Amino acid sequence: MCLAVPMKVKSIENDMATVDYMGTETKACTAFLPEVKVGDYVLVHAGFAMEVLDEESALEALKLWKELEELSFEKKEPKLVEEKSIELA
Amino acid sequence: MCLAVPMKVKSIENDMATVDYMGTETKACTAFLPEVKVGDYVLVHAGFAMEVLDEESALEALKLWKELEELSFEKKEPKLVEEKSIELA
Amino acid sequence: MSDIITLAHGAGGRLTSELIENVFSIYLEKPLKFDDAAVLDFSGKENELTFCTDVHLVKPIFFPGGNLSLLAIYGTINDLVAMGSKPLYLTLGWIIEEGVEINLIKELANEIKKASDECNVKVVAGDTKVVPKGQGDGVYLSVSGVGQKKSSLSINSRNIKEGDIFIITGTIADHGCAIMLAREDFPLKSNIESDCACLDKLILPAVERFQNEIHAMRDPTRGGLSTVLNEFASSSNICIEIDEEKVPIKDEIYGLLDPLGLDPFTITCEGKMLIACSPNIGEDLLNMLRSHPLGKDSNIIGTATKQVPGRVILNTKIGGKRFLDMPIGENLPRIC
Amino acid sequence: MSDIITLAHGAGGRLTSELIENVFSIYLEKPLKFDDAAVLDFSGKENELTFCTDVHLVKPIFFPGGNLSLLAIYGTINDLVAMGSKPLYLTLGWIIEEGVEINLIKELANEIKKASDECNVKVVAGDTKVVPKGQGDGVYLSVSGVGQKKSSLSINSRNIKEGDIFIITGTIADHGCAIMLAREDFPLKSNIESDCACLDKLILPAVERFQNEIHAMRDPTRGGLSTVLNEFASSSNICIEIDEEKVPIKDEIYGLLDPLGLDPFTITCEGKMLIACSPNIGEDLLNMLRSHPLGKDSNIIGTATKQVPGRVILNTKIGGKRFLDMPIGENLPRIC
Amino acid sequence: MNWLDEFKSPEISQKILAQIKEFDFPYTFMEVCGTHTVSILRSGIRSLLPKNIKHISGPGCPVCVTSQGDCDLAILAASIPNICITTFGDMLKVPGSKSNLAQARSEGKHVEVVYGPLDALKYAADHPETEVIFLGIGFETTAPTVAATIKKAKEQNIHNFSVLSFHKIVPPALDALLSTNPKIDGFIYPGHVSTVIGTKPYKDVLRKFNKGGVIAGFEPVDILSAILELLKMQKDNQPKVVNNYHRAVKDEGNINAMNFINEVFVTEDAEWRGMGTIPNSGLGLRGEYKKFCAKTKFGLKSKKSPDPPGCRCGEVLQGLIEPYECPLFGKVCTPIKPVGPCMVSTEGSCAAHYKYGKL
Amino acid sequence: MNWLDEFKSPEISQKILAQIKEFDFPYTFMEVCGTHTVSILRSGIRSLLPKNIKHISGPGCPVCVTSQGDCDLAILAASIPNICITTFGDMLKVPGSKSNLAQARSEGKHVEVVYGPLDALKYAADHPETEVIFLGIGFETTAPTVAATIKKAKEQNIHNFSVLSFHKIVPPALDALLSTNPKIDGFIYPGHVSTVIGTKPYKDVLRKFNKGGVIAGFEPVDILSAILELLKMQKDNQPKVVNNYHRAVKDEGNINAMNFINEVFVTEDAEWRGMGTIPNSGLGLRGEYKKFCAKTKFGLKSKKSPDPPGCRCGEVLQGLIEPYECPLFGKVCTPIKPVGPCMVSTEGSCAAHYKYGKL
Ligand code: SF4
Ligand code: SF4
Ligand SMILES: [Mg+2]
Ligand SMILES: [Mg+2]
Ligand SMILES: [Mg+2]
Ligand SMILES: [Mg+2]
Ligand SMILES: [Mg+2]
Ligand SMILES: [Mg+2]
Ligand SMILES: [Mg+2]
Ligand SMILES: [Mg+2]
Ligand SMILES: [Mg+2]
Ligand SMILES: [Mg+2]
Repeated sequence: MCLAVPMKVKSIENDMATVDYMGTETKACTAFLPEVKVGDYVLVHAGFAMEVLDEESALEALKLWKELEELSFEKKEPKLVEEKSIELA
Repeated sequence: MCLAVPMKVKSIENDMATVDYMGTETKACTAFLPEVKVGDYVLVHAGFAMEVLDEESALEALKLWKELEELSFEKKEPKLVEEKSIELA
Repeated sequence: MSDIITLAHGAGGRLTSELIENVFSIYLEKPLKFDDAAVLDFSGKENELTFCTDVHLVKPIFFPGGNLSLLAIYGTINDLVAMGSKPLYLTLGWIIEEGVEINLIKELANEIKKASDECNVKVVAGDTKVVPKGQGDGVYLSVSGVGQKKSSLSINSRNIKEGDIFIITGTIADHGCAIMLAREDFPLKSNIESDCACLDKLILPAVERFQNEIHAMRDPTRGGLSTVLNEFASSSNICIEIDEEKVPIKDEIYGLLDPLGLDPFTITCEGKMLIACSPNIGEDLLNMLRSHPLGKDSNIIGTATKQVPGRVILNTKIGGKRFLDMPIGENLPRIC
Repeated sequence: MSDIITLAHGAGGRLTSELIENVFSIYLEKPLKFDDAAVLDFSGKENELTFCTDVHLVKPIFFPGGNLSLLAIYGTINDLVAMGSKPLYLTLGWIIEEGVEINLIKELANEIKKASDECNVKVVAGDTKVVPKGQGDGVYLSVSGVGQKKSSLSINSRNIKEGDIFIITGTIADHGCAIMLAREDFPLKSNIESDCACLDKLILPAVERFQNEIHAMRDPTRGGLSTVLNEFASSSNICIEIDEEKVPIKDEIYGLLDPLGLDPFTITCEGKMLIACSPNIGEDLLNMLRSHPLGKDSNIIGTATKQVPGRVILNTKIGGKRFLDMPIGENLPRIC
Repeated sequence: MNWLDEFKSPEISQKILAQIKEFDFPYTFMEVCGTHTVSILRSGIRSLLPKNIKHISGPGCPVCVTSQGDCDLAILAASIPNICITTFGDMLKVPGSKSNLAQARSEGKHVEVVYGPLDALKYAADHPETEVIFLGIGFETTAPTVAATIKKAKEQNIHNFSVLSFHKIVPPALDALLSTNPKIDGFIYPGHVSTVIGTKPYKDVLRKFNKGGVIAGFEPVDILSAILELLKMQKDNQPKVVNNYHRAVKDEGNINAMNFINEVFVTEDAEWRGMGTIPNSGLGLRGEYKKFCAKTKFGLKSKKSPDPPGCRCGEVLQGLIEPYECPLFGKVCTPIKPVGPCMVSTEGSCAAHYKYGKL
Repeated sequence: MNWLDEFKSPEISQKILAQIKEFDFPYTFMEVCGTHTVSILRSGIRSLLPKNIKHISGPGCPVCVTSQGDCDLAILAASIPNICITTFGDMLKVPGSKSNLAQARSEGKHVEVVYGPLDALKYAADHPETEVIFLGIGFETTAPTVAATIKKAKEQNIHNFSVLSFHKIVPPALDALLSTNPKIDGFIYPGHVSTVIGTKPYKDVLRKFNKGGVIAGFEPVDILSAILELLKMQKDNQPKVVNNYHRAVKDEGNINAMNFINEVFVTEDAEWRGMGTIPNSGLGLRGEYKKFCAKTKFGLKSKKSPDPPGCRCGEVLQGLIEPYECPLFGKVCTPIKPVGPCMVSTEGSCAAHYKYGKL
């Protein structure tokens, strides 16, 4: 619905932050995040920082999934389902 | 100084004449020649008819030149003058 | 005046030559600028290849006597034919302005088909680019051609000898006049049609028959007959003397050009060939050319002399002489 | 929606293919649309000729990693190389907008000289047209090329067999990203440079060594790797299965494309070759390619199978599968 | 590996997938958000799900649900002399009743692609002689960015800037969708809309319709774990609202962003492509900001322009039919000439079926 | 053969030429008119004249004598927003101090070539949103056509049309030329200017300077017979004014055309390229027609811009030096980058020497 990527805040001047994502730098307006600070990861959408990403809760979630019952996991080769690409007019 | 060709008047509507010169047709304004009539040859310059050409005086002049002393006429081959095209920087 | 490209640089006359000489010569293999197609070296063969390219733009795209597709295909065919080679393969590059109707492209494709069938050439590859609205003008068409010629033939602009005669295969200036007339806002009217035609069937049999008695050929296009004559004079370092009254020019052409102050020698043709050949084949070649509909107005118009090497002299109708020079830029209508 | 040309028709994807199929096929000799150059029949010879054309436009004309001249010359070289042929001769067609500085043309001519020297090709003919201000965009360059190949070689897009493997000679999407970044008003910044390069020295020794074990080659340009893969799948009527994680893509490329919602498989490359070859030479060919600086990131990225003939399947990084389709038109940044 | 990258991890994805495969009951979920749709298709998740799990792509993105009438209005606006339409790139191909913005541009209209509303405002400031209209497309994620831009225009006295607001909001659409009793067991809720609106609207849905859902991020691990959560709540027969995107979504959302929306916009009825008029689902400009309303400024009025007869998007969206059951599918309606939002969106249900078959 | 064509006749031309060759004294004539210059060169008359007859090309055409300052003014006008400059084609290449109109057009200025002033007026009527300026270039032949056009603009209430008048008149220029005592024995007078002004001005010249001349048409027979007349009057030591173009020139000229000039224009000082300021040799707009004056309308003022140092056009025009004696000739001054009017005119003395040598 709304494309947004997590970008790292490099600097802030007034309500504009310079942000970086894997070597791509751009500006993002911080009007919605008065508390944002350099070093934060922010979700950037349409030139605005929408939210500061919370590392702690991310790590917690990751930990949960990584600890998922190993036993039930058996790598199945993904298979193509039978149907061919449907016929087009 | 002022390119003009003799064109034949084909028709006139208000102050605009349709004129012809060897298959080329165009419009010429007759504001300067209220007396012009279809069939006249007019000198056309910049979209205006400048003067009606006088056939009688033309024929007269031509007659004069055609009758120029034949005796003194001897066709000489035109010669290139000696100078080459001048050197250019 | 700062050095920028103006329309004059594209008008085929003096400034175009200067651009080639001063700028493009850096990467051009040989001084090929005065030939219509390059002859490619594939050593040890009885046949050589010829290779040429032209970019075509014309407004309007359809005009009395032709259209962009015919112009483009015929133009490339003629350039190959001018080297004495048989046209075989073409490639096309389209530059289309956003917003052009696909039906127009279809019509143009049909005309390409017609023209390539007529000339027995195969269109073997192509490319299409679309440019944003306002960065093109309808359709531009770039056409490259490959042909085949006998290695033994040596028809090129450096090959003209003193005493050679010059034949033009028909009336000059028709195409340029037709295009002027076809422009929407042009205030003069006349029935002149473009002479746009492909010359393979007219020229190649003559090449076959007269072989190396034909020394050079060129189809006068942009810059008109005067440009080609000057290129020939310069490449072969001979003087070319042309008899004005022998050059076929239709009355209607004067009818259009006189009021504009333009010189028919500088106006574009699109279906004529200028041929330089030995004087001894002159009459036979002339008769052969005249027997073909596209060559019926062929005439011997001049001779290669030593008078002023590198220049073209026009013997005027009243018996005077003047240099016939390349046009300098665009042909603009004159008031004076 | 009326049928007019839009930028999408020039974007190299689905609509470009349709234009060729529905409109241009009328005059095209064979269904050559999926090959980069035509192979010309000069019967009875050990060598065949290849012939191709491309029209080049790029804005800005000079960009990080290259410029219009390099793009144009290398592009044509690569198309000839893709057929397994040695590039020999080029012709150039310039379309210059009135008002361009002649110094720019000089710089471009110098770059052409550099590129043609580097690639050992000769520029043998050309043409120059100037279009009025507002009917062009700086400079467009049309380049045609002629090359020579052994008649015994049969490298073409219809020649791919089940079991063949696919090698890409380096990272994808660099050029398209560099061009986006170089646009004046583009709000994102990154150091990505174009991969613009000529591939003769990388590819021709491999062709020499592996001969007909190489089945098809193509340099992915407009429309990106996905377009070439789809063209291959369609021409050879095979299924191509690609492993996403094996396709070399730089992190910076994701860095730029993710925020724009664009897919690297659809983005232009300019110095990469996709090679389809017998599986038995895969490792040797890969090692040979990797030993050349232009091929150091080469990788085997997929296999020809029978799964869904005519389609390309991507095995995603997480082990899923999806079809990899041609892009439909222009790549436009997404909000969603 | 950065902690953010771990959400792309194939290993973790496979672990979650193995868990998903433990559930054998039939289950149909819909992701509301087009960006989720793209993610599910591009990453191949769709092909990895067991056959008992059916996936329906939701109404897609705000771009794709923009009605024909609104597209026509944008094209009409583009033909006002001296106007420049600034827009997100993906709006260019969305079809009106006869044309789209890409075609309008082909015909010489001035249409500029921008990367965000602030770029459009900058364009206006740099071209004071041109009237710049920004197409306000987007849900609650985008609406505050446009609101903030309009406030800046006001502060900076930029008078040649206005917005053609086609903004829509999500909760009324969920309400409308669920009111028709669709064959959907649960939702993946839009992560970035939720960043702004928080979790409350989904709790309202739960209360009213007894349907649960999971707020999810956009990486494979995010999506697969969300599906796992959905399956668990189904098994427990306990519909819930789960915030699985905790790193970006607070329960209360982003209050600042909501304040921007509420200051500048007011809700109004809106027309959704394929779904008809949904009451109070659109955002128009409020009070003192009306002077930045392009409709007011240029006297533009949306004409209702019904979807073409035959389009069965509504049913596709409700999971009632498969795309290829629509009579228009692949014939009148293709990705090159799309009709409904499911085809307009390059990754909508119909477009996906057209392009990818049932791989 | 039409009677008009007979004036092109090679036979008659040769007959006259034979007569010309009967005269063996040195004689220098100048044709005042650029169109005569073109005719003399194109037809090869120059090469046919015996060596004792020296030919000097006059100030050329009204286009070529337009001063650098006036060209600069036209280019300045072209850069006013929303302006379209309409002009005869041959003005495009005439150089100002830094540029010319062709280059201005290359740089994106709106310059349209028209075939006459009425076309310019029509362009204005068809493009009411554009301010159309017509460059009023020309001598007494052209000035009435522009005057008539301005009157039509007034009648038809076309307010977006104006004229940048650089018109010049011939008699003051003859006066200025003869005042410096040039090495010229007689003139070929401009046929088409004379069509309007008649023969009186040349009779004034005869009285004041005792120099004769022949009014001539533009075909070979016209020009050769004019030269013959000049030689005859020199032999008789009897300078006269001969009207050799009787078919087109009445003694009184065209009174109607003169009335148009006098109604719309008033004489003023004018700057001639290569000749400096000549009093009362230009035409400005008069009284009620001032609203069609582009200078008034747009507040444009001609700046004096002297010819580049070194240009010796004045002396070339007076027959005092040959073109190649000018230090700029062929180096700084070429047909591609012309300096003085003798090079600006494609058939001016310097251009002709450059292109045709002394053939
Ligand atoms: S195929 Fe097209 S018309 Fe039919 S439901 Fe899908 S989007 Fe709507
Ligand atoms: S060469 Fe040029 S500068 Fe010298 S007199 Fe002639 S026109 Fe003037
Ligand atoms: Mg050529
Ligand atoms: Mg040609
Ligand atoms: Mg191509
Ligand atoms: Mg255009
Ligand atoms: Mg040619
Ligand atoms: Mg190509
Ligand atoms: Mg290519
Ligand atoms: Mg050419
Ligand atoms: Mg442009
Ligand atoms: Mg290629």
